[in-house]
Amino acid sequence: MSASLAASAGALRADSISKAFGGLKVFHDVSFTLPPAGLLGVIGPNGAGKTTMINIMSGRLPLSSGQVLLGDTRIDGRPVYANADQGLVRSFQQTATFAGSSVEDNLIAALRFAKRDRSVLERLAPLLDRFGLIECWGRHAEVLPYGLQKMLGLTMALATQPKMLLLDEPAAGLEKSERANIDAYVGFAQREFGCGILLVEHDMDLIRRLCPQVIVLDGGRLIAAGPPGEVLSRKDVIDAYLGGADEEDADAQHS
Amino acid sequence: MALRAQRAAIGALLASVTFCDAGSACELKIGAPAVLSGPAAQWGIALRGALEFVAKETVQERRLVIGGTPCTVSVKAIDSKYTAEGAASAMNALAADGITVIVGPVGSPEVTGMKPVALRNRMVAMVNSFARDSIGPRWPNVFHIGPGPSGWAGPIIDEGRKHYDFSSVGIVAPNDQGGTDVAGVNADIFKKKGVGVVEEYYQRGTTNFAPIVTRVLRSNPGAIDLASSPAGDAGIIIKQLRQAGFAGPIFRLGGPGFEEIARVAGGIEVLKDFLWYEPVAMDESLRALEKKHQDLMGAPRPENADFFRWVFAARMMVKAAQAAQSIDKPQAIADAMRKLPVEDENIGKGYWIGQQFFGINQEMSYPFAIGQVRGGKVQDYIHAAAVKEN
Amino acid sequence: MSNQASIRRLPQARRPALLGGYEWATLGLVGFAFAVPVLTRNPQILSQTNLILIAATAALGVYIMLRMDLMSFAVPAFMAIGGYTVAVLSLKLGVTDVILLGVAAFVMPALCAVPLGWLILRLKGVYFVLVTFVLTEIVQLLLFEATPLTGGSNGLVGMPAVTLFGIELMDNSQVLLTTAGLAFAGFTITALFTRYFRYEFTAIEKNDVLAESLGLACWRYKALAFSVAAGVSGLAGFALVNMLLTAHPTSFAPMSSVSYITYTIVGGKGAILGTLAGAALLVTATDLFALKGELSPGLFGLLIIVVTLVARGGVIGLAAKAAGRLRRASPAAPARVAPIAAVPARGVKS
Amino acid sequence: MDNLIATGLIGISLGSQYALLALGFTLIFGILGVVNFAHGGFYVMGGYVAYYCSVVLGLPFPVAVLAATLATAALGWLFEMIILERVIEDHQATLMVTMGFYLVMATAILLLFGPESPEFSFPITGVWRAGGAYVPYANMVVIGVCLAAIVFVYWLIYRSGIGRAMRAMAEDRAVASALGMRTRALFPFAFALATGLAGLTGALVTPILALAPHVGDPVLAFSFLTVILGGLGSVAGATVAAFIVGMVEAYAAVYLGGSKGALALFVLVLLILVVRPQGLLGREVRRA
Repeated sequence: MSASLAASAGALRADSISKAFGGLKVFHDVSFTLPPAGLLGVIGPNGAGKTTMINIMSGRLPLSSGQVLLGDTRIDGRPVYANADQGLVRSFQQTATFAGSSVEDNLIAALRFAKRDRSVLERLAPLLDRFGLIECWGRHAEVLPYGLQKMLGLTMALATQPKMLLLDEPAAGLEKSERANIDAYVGFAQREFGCGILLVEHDMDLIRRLCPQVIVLDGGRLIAAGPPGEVLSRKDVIDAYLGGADEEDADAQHS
Repeated sequence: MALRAQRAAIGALLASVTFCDAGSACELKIGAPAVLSGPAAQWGIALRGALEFVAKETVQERRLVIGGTPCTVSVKAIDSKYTAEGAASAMNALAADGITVIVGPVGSPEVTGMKPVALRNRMVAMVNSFARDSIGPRWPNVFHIGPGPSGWAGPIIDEGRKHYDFSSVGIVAPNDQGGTDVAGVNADIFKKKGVGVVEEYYQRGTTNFAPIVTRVLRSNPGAIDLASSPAGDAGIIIKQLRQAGFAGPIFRLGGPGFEEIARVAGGIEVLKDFLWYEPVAMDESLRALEKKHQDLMGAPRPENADFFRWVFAARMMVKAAQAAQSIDKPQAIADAMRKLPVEDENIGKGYWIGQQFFGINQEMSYPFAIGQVRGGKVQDYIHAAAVKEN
Repeated sequence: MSNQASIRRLPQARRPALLGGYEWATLGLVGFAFAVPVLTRNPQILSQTNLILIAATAALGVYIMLRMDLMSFAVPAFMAIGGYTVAVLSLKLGVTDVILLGVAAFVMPALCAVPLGWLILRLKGVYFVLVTFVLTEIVQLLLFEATPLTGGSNGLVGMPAVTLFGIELMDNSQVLLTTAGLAFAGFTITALFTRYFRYEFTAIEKNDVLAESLGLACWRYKALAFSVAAGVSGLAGFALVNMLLTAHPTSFAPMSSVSYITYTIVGGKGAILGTLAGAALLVTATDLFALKGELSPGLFGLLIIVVTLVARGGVIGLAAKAAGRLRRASPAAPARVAPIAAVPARGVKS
Repeated sequence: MDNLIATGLIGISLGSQYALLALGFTLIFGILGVVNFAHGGFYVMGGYVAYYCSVVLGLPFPVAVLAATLATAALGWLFEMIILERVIEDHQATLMVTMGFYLVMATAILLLFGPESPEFSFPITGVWRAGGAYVPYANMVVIGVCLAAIVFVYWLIYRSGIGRAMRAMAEDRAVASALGMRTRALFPFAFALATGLAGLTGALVTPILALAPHVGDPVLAFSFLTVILGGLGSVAGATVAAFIVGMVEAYAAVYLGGSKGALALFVLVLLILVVRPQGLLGREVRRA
């Protein structure tokens, strides 16, 4: 099963990336590395530029300066679908499914677009079973409960068998009781598929539970990096959170 | 859905078959693909008005008697929308009603669309349009209501040269078939008479002609010809020509519509020096026809002066049916038509022409008139004799 | 959790059907047109069927692009390319074989659409709409300007009748057979194409951002669809030119694109049957209204407004809803499981 | 040289008319998200109402123009409230009903007033000349009123409370809704404003050109062009683009000819769109 892991092309690397919209710097000189099959948490107050970072890494937004590398290939500014072909796939903060299509068709679409065959579904079966998606197999995605829609979107991302998963606040909007699903998902993705995961998250408990390493963004800058226990007790990080702007992350998802 | 439509259509077919049987009580059914909507609607309305008038006249005056039985005439006008498909579809609907005698349509695209249908259904038709291919040997039973500019542009230009001195003319017309065909013929005739020609075509649908006017005046033409520009367009062009300071004579070697042109241009004084082709000369005889329409139909005739020509055409069709002693054999009616003299009680005598221009001698030529405004005053019509070939 | 147990719980894969019910029904109806000349020789029925088929085939160009929620005004442009290709081939090169001409009428517009699609498919939503509108205007003006090839404002007149295996197809019923053949080809291509790529098209329509993130190169499918839509429109152009024996610029007037869009939407854009239903309804209505002379555009307008207000989802949508209600009302029908109430998406993070 | 100036003056005159039409068109698109296919219908209706008031009823021309503006605005308001409102969420349905409404309007006008142009001339005649350049006085009045109307619309949009709300809607509907604006209440107002502008243009322009039931047809195409060029929903863009379209139309028609001039205009618009898909002044939408 982990044979695919061996072929992994290498690390995902951000090399002093910056992004400005007009004169507004959203993102300034940030560097970090996510090793193959690694797991890196990204935290920061609202408006810190976390979603923008995922948009840049996935290719949706062009960079202002710096570069993003997957292995030896420079990937920033390339079309999103080309990066997905290379195994770099992202999830969305809000629900992202194809409305009007059944759960099954949503999953089949993901398989088709990533040029995978149906056997991947069998590998995903335990996850589908656990989330309760199998019970809803023929139901349209948009009528599912919010949490289930979210898990469907995450499962679709995994169904493409990515090498690197960029997860944009997977737990956002989930009930406390549903959050264990995220643990299961992340664990499953790493164990079964050997995915490297960049986990952007607000839920500190989740970050502490899952991530061996985190980086902290504030006002578009990287202010801290290290194991969560250590980083989260730093004074500047706590200040950033307490003083963090309460505004909505401007680069909202579409659902 | 479509299935139901089919079934309904088959029902309609059965109904129409029985209708044909009942129709043997001598009724000449004239069909008219006529544009009844959109910018050209007034032309189709004139056509329909003329047909309805002739129908009533024929019945009232017992003009059509077959085998001793006086026949009635019915008219079915269907909107042909000034498009080829519209005309084709209208013609097919007429064919389905068993109608094989057609008067109309009025415009080039419509004539283009209706001729194949007329041919396939072996209909006899009298059409209008200034297109170079309105009639021809390919369509043996299609007749043409009256000559195009090849017939009458020459005499009008000569009349203009009597009063005005010009050595060049700018021709302005829309860039579609209705415009280019007429403008091209006019240009040839001007050139033959030694007048230099600049042709200028505008996009159909243009509303402000100031740029076109500026362009055509750059070559300092001594005269302007508006060819077959629609009346509304011609009115604006004249208004804007005069605003731009153009003082020479203006021709409209196209079709009728003088009243509308004068209204849009802002009055006779704006026209100043203006000559136009009037298909029929408004005289006592035509005023009598106007009055007859008022008496018979209880309403004034349609404003568009094409009405008179369509009356001519419809009467010819009735006469041909009378001569052929048939209301439903289009071939016989067409054959009879070819032998009839071109003559109308109100419009006058003429000839069959067309061999030279179209290759088929099926165009009616009859007296026409030259309209003139000189120095801002409307002049009496100048009667011009019917054009003859050779 | 046990892997094997989970896999066993996974529902079996359904065999994907080649075509759905609507597609089969539509193809059946279009195919039925072949039988019309046998059933009747009434020229109006033949002509109506002919016009409906041409309108419906043209509307397929709109239908295909609407799969991705793109509204195309470009149908008359590609109809013109198809129609003029046929006219030029038959008049200048003497090609009359209907199959050869049909292939040319499909391929030529489809090829022209490739570079155009590359240019304009980067535009989203309403910009795409507007650019296709401009494109149609440009093609119309080019028809006038390229006189040596297109005959300018006179069009190309006097085409010989098309032939099938050397037999001339000339009279009313044979013209209908030609149209029916072209329409059947157009509908078959469209049905197969939209079914085969239904996942891609649905994904692009509903959420193109998500589709791209999963690896779908959306523009490629848009360009492909644009090209196929152009080809199908070209078939309609061929049928129209063949009916009129003339390729004339007025047959491809830019505003006629509005009619084709109307057929598609009034009929119901959700299913291919909608284009046929819309074309049948509105072409028939146009014909009836034409008897009313000056009133006809107003009646047509009123019909469009009423159908739009009353029948959301078009005629087909209305019919499906009515059928559904009927089934529910009938006591014999098994009680349906109460549908799960839609849970509103909570778009705010915790 | 004279020709150059004369053509420029024509371009300005065309541009000011297009600007009034395009402002309304772009407001409707920006605020309601509707492409108003009936825009030309309101232009024609404005012309006929002004004609009826001034020629048939004998009212002074300015009163007739005002009446035309108010009547078209009122009909626009009613149309939005009664018909458009029901389908406002579905952009294809809005296209269908505005188009249907245009057909109904055109037919009603044809039935009421007949197919031919009535005599309807601007009360001021005469032409101002300087060398080869000239401007009819009537056109000066029209340009003047158009510019005044544009200034008024700008004042309304940029200086008044309702304008701020409309602008917010036009620029970003989602954000405006999120900010709690009663967006729906603005719809009939914006629609009436736009149709009133079209009616005003018709009342002013048809007497210097021609009045007939079909003269609204080209209005749609030019509003389309202008708004595409300027950037959808952009008020300033529509104004600038209107003058560009007017100038290009004038110069292309004079120096290339009518048919080629139109082709040049369309190709120019296509090229601009390919280079700048958002239009000249449309802002690049931050893709979300």
